[in-house]
Amino acid sequence: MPFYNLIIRDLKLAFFSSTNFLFAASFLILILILVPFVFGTNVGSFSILFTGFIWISIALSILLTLDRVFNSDYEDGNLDTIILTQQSLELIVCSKFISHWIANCIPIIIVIPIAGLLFEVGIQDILNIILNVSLGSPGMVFIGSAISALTLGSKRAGIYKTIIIVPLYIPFIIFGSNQESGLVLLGLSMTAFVFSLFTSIYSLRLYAE
Amino acid sequence: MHLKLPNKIIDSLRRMLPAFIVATIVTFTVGIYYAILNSPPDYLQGDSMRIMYVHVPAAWLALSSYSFLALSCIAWFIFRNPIFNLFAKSIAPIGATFTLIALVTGSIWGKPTWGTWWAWDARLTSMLILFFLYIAYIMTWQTITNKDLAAKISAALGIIGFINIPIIKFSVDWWNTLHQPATISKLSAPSIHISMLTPLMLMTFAYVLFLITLFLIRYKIEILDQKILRVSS
Amino acid sequence: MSKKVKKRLITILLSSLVLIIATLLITMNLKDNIIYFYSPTELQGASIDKKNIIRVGGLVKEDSYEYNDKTKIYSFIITDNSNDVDVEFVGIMPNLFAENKGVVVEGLAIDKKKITAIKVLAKHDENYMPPEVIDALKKEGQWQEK
Amino acid sequence: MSNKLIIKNLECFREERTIFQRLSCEIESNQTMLVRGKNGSGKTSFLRLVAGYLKNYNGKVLFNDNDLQQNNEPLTDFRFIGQKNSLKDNLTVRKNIEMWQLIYHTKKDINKIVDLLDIRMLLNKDINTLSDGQKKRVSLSRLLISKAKVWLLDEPLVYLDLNKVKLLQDIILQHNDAGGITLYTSNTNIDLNYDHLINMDDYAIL
Repeated sequence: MPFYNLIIRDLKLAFFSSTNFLFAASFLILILILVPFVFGTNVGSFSILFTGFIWISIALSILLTLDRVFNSDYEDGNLDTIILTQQSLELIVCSKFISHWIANCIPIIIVIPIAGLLFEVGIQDILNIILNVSLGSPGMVFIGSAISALTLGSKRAGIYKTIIIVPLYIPFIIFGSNQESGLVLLGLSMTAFVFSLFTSIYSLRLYAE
Repeated sequence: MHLKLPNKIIDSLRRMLPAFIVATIVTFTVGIYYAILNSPPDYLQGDSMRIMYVHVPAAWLALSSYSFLALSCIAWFIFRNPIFNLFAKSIAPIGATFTLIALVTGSIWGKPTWGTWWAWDARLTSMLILFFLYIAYIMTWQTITNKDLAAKISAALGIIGFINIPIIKFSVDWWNTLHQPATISKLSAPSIHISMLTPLMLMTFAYVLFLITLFLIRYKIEILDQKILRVSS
Repeated sequence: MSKKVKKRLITILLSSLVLIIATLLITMNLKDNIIYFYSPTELQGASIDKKNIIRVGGLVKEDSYEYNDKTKIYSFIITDNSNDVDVEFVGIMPNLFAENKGVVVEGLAIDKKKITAIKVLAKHDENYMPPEVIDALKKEGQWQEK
Repeated sequence: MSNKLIIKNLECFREERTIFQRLSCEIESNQTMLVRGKNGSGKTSFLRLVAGYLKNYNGKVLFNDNDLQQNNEPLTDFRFIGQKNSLKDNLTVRKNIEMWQLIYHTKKDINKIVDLLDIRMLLNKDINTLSDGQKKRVSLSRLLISKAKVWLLDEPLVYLDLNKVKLLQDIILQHNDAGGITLYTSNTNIDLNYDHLINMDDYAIL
């Protein structure tokens, strides 16, 4: 299936690039290692902070690698090649969403239990966090990808992306730090999916011109 | 489609630009005289309440500017006439400035009154979102290279952001917020004394004149910008 | 042509279906995240996590404000006229803090009737009056303290 | 296998500006068309329009009697090689070709391709160590990775020296012999053999 091939291609590219799977995971670990030095080791409320750090590292890891979703392929011309081999832009956009999520969020999700145990977070809490992250992070990937599709080819896109994307991430982070709102996150992700899909398709069509 | 009415209004207003500039300066002078020198302090807050004379009109006009921006965007979607984009583009930076004034003065007032510079309650947060909406609108035009796409995206952004306006207005009634409910909209109870209402109204009037003046200047610039673009392309 | 229309129709139907389900999921499971503070009565009904910071707001009950010189603890009662919450606080009180006036405290709940505050914020009301007018109104008995 | 590309009374717009108009032509299997013209006359726009990227046009593009605006399925048989070389700088030539194989969904043996374009000794080099001419040849290898009916080449001769131009000539002849169609733009003095010539200056609106 060409669809899976596109995903595999993106994952390979992600793996070969300097900001690969290890980058995403190391992000979380790095933050968590620095925390005790910042707040001191006797903080009893680490488990509260823990959830927050996970969401922040997810947001950062998505934001910092956004260029890989559409921009790099647009710059070097591969996007033209891909668009011509596939009949529908929907499939291209979906494959981009999926591969970006796998490359940036799965590593963090894998690291969560290990990091959680190091910080003495209860197993029930860890499972809850993993559930929330799995339901919420796709939505964040969708939004980030859609906004970067909008700004293809622009040299000033950096600040713009942050200023648009970060406010849109706030609902995810608010509900993400609340333990029992997995379903709200799922709803948010679904909404984000529909809007991001249409925005991405529309802007790819225009920028292909 | 030719829209004569907006053009006509704008043209006659532009001819009156010098008058607007003079009127703005005069009303501001009178307004500030009343606000600072010729009005009583509050029985509770003392003199720090005078910040209200700057804060409240700025917040009102920040909201009305956004409504104007959103209505222009809607009009653009209906008529597809670029003049509405020029309206929205002209008002956006002004609205952003008023929002910033409201946020900063509110923060300065909040410290002595509430005991904090900032609180993440619904009113303050939604006002901050308004500021971001303005910035996002401005940056959309600057960042998106495809002008056709930029027009559509910014118009969509302007319209979607319109939801925020009633949220700001009624946040103090719908939810528990640290920010107090509106002072002026209540006609029944004696919320504000006439000696304080007069400078507030004067300042509001001055702000409105200021807004119109700025808008006319900005609109002129946008038109020139368009001409330059047309010549250079 | 008909193939295109068909495809478009399916896309619109599918996406609106997804949006409807999403809205349902969000609204059905939305908890009071937008509320800045609880009133004492709302606090009785809320589920509180003792590890998380909460905010409670209301009026400072008359004659409840005390300061202990030795322990440097301020204590007062927040009321909404049907339920009360005890507050203890160490720190700097805002200038406009007063009995019978609005207040919002931020802190950890010990139980549903008692809070250790980390921060006390004075909540201002929407009235603006010169002092003389207040005196006059009070004389005439028209001014009601809430 | 015989193919036919018919272009009828084409009028092309970009951002509300007309680029060219009244362009009609026909091209069949085993034929090559050269698109000439000054800079900015719309050569690239024309190729991109045929490739289906530009959708804002009047007139018709028919491939084997299929209107491409109505039905874009035949477009998967088109290959467009633009001026951007579609190369990932930090990867080797071999890895780049493997990435394209994934995009084109083939597992064809690359040995033959490599020899045809004379890039065998480059296979394990990183792209950012190559010269522009070498990059161009690697970029052209996309034509051979999977079979296509129509080739749309935007300035394929830039950076190529004479004997490499001959290589490309042979490759195009092979493609045309198998029933293929080739359209290419060029602004240089060297030309490949061609059967049809379009001068964009006759249609462009400047």
